[in-house]
Amino acid sequence: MPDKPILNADEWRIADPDRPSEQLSREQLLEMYYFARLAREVEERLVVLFRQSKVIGGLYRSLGQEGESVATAYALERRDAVLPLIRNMGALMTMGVRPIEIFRQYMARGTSNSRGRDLNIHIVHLPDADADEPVIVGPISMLGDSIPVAAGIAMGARMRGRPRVAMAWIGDGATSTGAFHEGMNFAAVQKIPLVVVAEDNKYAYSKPIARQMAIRRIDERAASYGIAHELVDGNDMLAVYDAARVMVERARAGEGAQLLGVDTMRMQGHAQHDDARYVPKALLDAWTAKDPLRQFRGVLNDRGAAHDRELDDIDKMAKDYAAREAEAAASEPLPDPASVVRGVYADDPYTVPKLEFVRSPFAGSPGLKTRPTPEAVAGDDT
Amino acid sequence: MPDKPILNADEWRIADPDRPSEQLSREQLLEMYYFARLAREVEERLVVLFRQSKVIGGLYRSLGQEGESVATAYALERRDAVLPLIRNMGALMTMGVRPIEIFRQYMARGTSNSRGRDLNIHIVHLPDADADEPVIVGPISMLGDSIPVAAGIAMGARMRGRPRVAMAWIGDGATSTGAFHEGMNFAAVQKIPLVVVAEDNKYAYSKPIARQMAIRRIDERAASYGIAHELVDGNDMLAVYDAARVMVERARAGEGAQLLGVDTMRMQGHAQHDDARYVPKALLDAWTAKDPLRQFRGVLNDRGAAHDRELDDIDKMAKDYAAREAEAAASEPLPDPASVVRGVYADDPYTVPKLEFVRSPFAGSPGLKTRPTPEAVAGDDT
Amino acid sequence: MPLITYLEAIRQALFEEMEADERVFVMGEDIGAYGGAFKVTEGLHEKFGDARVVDTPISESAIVGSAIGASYMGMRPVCEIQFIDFIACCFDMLTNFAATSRYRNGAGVPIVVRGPCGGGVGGGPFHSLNPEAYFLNTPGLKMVEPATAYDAKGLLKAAIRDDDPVLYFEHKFLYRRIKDEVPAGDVVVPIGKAAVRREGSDLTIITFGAMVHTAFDAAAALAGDGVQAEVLDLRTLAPLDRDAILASVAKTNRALLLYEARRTGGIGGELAAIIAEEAFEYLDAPIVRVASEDVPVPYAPPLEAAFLPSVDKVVDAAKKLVQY
Amino acid sequence: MPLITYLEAIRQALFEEMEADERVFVMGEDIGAYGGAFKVTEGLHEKFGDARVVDTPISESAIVGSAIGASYMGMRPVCEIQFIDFIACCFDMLTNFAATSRYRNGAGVPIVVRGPCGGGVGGGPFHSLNPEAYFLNTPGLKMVEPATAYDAKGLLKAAIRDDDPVLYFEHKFLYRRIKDEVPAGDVVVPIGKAAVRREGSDLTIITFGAMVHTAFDAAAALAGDGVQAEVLDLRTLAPLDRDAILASVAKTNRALLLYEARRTGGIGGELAAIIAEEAFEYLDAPIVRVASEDVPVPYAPPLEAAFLPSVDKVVDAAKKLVQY
Ligand SMILES: Cc1ncc(C[n+]2csc(CCOP(=O)(O)OP(=O)(O)O)c2C)c(N)n1
Ligand SMILES: Cc1ncc(C[n+]2csc(CCOP(=O)(O)OP(=O)(O)O)c2C)c(N)n1
Ligand SMILES: [Mg+2]
Ligand SMILES: [Mg+2]
Repeated sequence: MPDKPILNADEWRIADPDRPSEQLSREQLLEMYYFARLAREVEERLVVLFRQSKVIGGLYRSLGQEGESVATAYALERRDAVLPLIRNMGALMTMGVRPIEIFRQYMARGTSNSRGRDLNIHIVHLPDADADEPVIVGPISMLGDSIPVAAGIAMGARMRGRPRVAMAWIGDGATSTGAFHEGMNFAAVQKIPLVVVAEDNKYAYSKPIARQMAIRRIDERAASYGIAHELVDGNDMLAVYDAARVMVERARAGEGAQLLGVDTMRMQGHAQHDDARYVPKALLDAWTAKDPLRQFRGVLNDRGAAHDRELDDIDKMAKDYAAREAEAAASEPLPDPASVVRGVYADDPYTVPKLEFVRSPFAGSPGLKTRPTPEAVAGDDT
Repeated sequence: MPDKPILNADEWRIADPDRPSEQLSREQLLEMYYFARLAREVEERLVVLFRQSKVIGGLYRSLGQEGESVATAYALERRDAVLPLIRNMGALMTMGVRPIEIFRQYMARGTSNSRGRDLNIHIVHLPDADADEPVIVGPISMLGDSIPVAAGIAMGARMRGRPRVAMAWIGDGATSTGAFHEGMNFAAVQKIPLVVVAEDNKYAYSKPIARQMAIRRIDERAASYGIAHELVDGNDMLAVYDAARVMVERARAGEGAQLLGVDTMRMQGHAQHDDARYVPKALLDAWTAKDPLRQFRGVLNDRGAAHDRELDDIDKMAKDYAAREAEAAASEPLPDPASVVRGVYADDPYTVPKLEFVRSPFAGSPGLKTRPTPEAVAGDDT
Repeated sequence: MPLITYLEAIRQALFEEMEADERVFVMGEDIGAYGGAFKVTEGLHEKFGDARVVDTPISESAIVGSAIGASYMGMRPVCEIQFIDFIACCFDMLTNFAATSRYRNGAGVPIVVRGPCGGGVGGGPFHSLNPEAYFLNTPGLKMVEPATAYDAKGLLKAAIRDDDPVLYFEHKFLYRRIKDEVPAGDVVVPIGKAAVRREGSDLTIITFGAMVHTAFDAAAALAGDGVQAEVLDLRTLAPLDRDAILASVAKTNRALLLYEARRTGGIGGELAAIIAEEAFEYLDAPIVRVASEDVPVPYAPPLEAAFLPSVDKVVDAAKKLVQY
Repeated sequence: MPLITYLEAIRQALFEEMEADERVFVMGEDIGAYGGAFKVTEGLHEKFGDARVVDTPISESAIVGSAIGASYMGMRPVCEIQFIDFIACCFDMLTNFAATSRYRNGAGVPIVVRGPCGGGVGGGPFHSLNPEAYFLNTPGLKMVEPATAYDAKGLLKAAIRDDDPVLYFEHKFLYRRIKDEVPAGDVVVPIGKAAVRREGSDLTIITFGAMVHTAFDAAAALAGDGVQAEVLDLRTLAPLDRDAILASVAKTNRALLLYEARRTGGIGGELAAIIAEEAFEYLDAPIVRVASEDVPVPYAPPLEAAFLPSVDKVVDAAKKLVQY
């Protein structure tokens, strides 16, 4: 939709050596690649499970959006808060959620974070105040509702004296909801450290973005609130990281809420049942050429960070890991029907499995303290 | 709040002879003055009734805002639609609502448009398609809800092949509601001929506008929607008329929704019970000096449209008229308790008194077809 | 007569009403060329175009609010809520604006708000709700929910022609599972009238929507044990058909209230109150409710099965009731 | 013991809880220096400052949504809805987000949402509602409504300390009309416990909020005619105190359900269903509901008086009931 995605030219440019991404170590670059690939492979595995009717209900892919999802989350500190949407598998992988948690959710296992009570990525993690873990609050289906909640999380953390930046993702379509508006305005007035990532992926279900809003750039959705906003090429992972990092730092520094628009493309239908015949083929083709993972491989090659062979190895590692995790989850039990009435109120203490977190095989790098510290390679976790 | 209220400099300036207000006849200028004065006098009379405990519930004044309220409505054609808020007495007078209707409502008379069922200006007028009358849809108390409804009125009228511009007023505070957002965005996407007048009167109840929004100009509330917006000095009636008229014409021409921000001041508390001690005296003093009626008298003098003596006569006429109307309403009965269960569904045909409309004593002027045609001076209507 | 599904019946009603009355138009999310999440509006856009098939932003309050406005101008909007769960997002607009308008100022709001309700398809907490109880305390609204394809068509036609706001709940479990002979053309099922679907003498199962079919199955099982259950399909949930309810209870002297929403605070309460107040003389046993558990709708199939009312639960409750 | 008003009792509870627990904070519209539309929060801002008295934009969904978020971080937000009618504007956030959170992911939402409800003051259709029935079909929420100053304090303290979301309805008619002896300091009225306010043997009036006082007056009038009414004050509307309800009905054998909301679809339905299901054996007469008319709340005093339940209406209904 936009003429040309822009970065905030005032502060830095792609070629600028001050770009935050210039500070990323080789391991970190590889780690970003790994998370994006892992997100894709987890979803590919979900497609297999879906075809086997092991996924209950719908399956929603983030194909083509893994890059922005990872790169935005990669700009956070480990203890920050994330409020992902259904297409932010990349953010969840980046925050260290063990893939098995996703499979458990999609297959409605009793071992899942919601114990089979809620769908897909509707997971919640509220760590102890001292734990070196992120806050994760999955969405409810009512679009937009996450935004006020995200504002409240960042506000509440500040009140508790343990400030966290909250990052919430929102689709182009979801920005049309009243809840989005109220949450954005509230965050702006209260100067809350909230970074909203607004994903222009060209469609909301069947509806092209022009039927959703009469503005040309999604980041202008922030203009009514006095919230700083920028638009970035969502398929250029380093550009996304740069923009997100600057915004996260600004939010952390007390400059208030920020909105980052990402220009990207939903490469499949809304969900698996949707063949998306309403999407012009030319549009898809143009974006296929811009696949974020392929592009990022090019960047890694160019920078001399990794050869294709090494990247192929990472691909394989991610794929195998996803497969093992899926298999492990599939062998876990469905919830016990007798548990259906448990845990509605606090006076019925019904235990919830805590989400498991893992560290990536690249987590040993120094530098930004955004990633989980090293401990084990992924393979050891299954 | 804004540095300096602006007009859209691209199209016209105050001094521009193409200003729409330059087309106004002397009678029209006097009529605008009359409507604003009448609005004030009706409210002054309501204060008397309030003190006599004849007003049920709260009384909300528009003191200081009569100018913008009249001048925006004056930009409409007679058959357009208005969705006023509680402080748009001026708009109601301008659209020709007979003052007695207001008194009936505030005193909960059985003769009122709502038959004592609803408050103050919660009145509705849906004329026959061929009647030369405005659509009037008063608000419900839930702030913001009028905006989607206004969009629907203009959309529905267009669908019926009898297009009308809809004008809806909204307070600074009410722009924070989700309903406002959804309605604005909907109107923008559907290119609906809706003109929203956003009133920055510095406060929403006790809250200064800076606690309501982090933008500096209220008209920027339209920026997220791709809706054309301007800000105007709300106490300069001709400037407001100019800006509103341009927007109304644009909307009518199919250019879609428009938002006019007006920079004004609520000169009393939120309602009569509120002494507004939270308003700095200096602020009030500054705005007292800018009283829209006083300013407009100056304009009329300068233009040679009327001497003070003539204007004093108008003042007296308005005051007497308001008094007579109030008295007439006060003598009307309260609703019959037995009627309480009537008319919830269509199958119980419970008659609703149609709103009465009157023409102003100045309605004989040619020119814009915005006003009711002449028929009688106000005095004859009581 | 053609055999069509519940879903096709809804589509047919929309199509015919739009053809017959140019004031009727549809609005909602993805209802245009795409035909809606469940394809209910498929073909409408092709036939009637953008002007009468308004594909809206994701803004339930704007959908209902603008429908109110359009109805004031003489239009007859039919709003689709993609899943009826999202009606929570326009609760204010419906209960405060639409429902009160006629009473307050005589300004009728002839809109229909329709959408898929109900569980049984693994939809989880936010795609499975039965929201009727949210709106039962709001005079000025009408509510209907068909159990058959015939009623799906006839009630929707009645709703569109009604001069008041009507919430039309269509049970997604029935969309493609239920087929009826439904005549083309005018089929109008009056709002406010329940239907005795099965005669019986031992107890009355008062129900509606998908649960009518559960009641049938339960009645069949009970008949095997010599218990004759009457099945009363409410069809309209507001205003309730008190006469039909009371007449049936007067006949069978036992009432089993079956509904898919959560038990507490559900429509069964209102039904129980009507019966306990006005048919007390006739009651030979407690009024029994069979409904879903008082929890959010769970997602995993074994949980949802445990959550929902079932034939077994109805049979058990009915047996206890007749043995009382 | 100091005699304080219902309103002062609420303020005292807020004050004491904020003093005792730094996690407690208040948010809402005009609740800062201004002290709120009814001055309930007067003095809090002076004492606790901007940090713990958050004056918000006019955004009920943001108020409740951000409270949910803050509660996840360990805070205990108390949200004021300026008039409880506006709770319709955050219906989605409450029923879908707050109410389901613990069940879905074990994430408790210890928030309180409070605001003035009820009629009798000429507030008209949008400033007079009693919204309890809107929320009764939503497991995960709790609801309370005090009838006395003592309970106003004690229930608010309990609500703030509760680990689940609690809707706290305060009846604006009682704000300054009711005074009680209320001790300073810890007064906690447990959630889920009704109170027998007046013992009686001939019928039970089950009620809450402002209607408790109507019930008292009716009971006094009835006593003059030799009818002894028991008055059961529910205090908690969700979850209901079934034991207390059933025990009282078992004793008096007659139930009169008195509530200020509209009759149809109101909480009386749930009460009737519980009684008709579980105390059927004890019932000697129909269950009777006395409630408001099924219309929007009208504004003119004569209409509102006709709309609301009154002592006369209760006395009439009670007499018929005991003569049954
Ligand atoms: C309030 C609400 N209305 C409607 C829906 C149904 N719905 C689910 S996803 C979706 C499209 C979302 O589009 P967008 O926000 O652009 O996100 P994307 O799917 O493109 O990532 C819709 C309409 C919903 N979940 N919530
Ligand atoms: C949804 C909603 N929340 C709260 C209120 C209570 N309320 C009534 S008027 C008002 C202030 C409105 O301020 P603004 O919109 O600026 O209009 P003004 O009074 O300044 O004209 C508030 C908070 C309401 N009417 N509706
Ligand atoms: Mg999208
Ligand atoms: Mg204001």
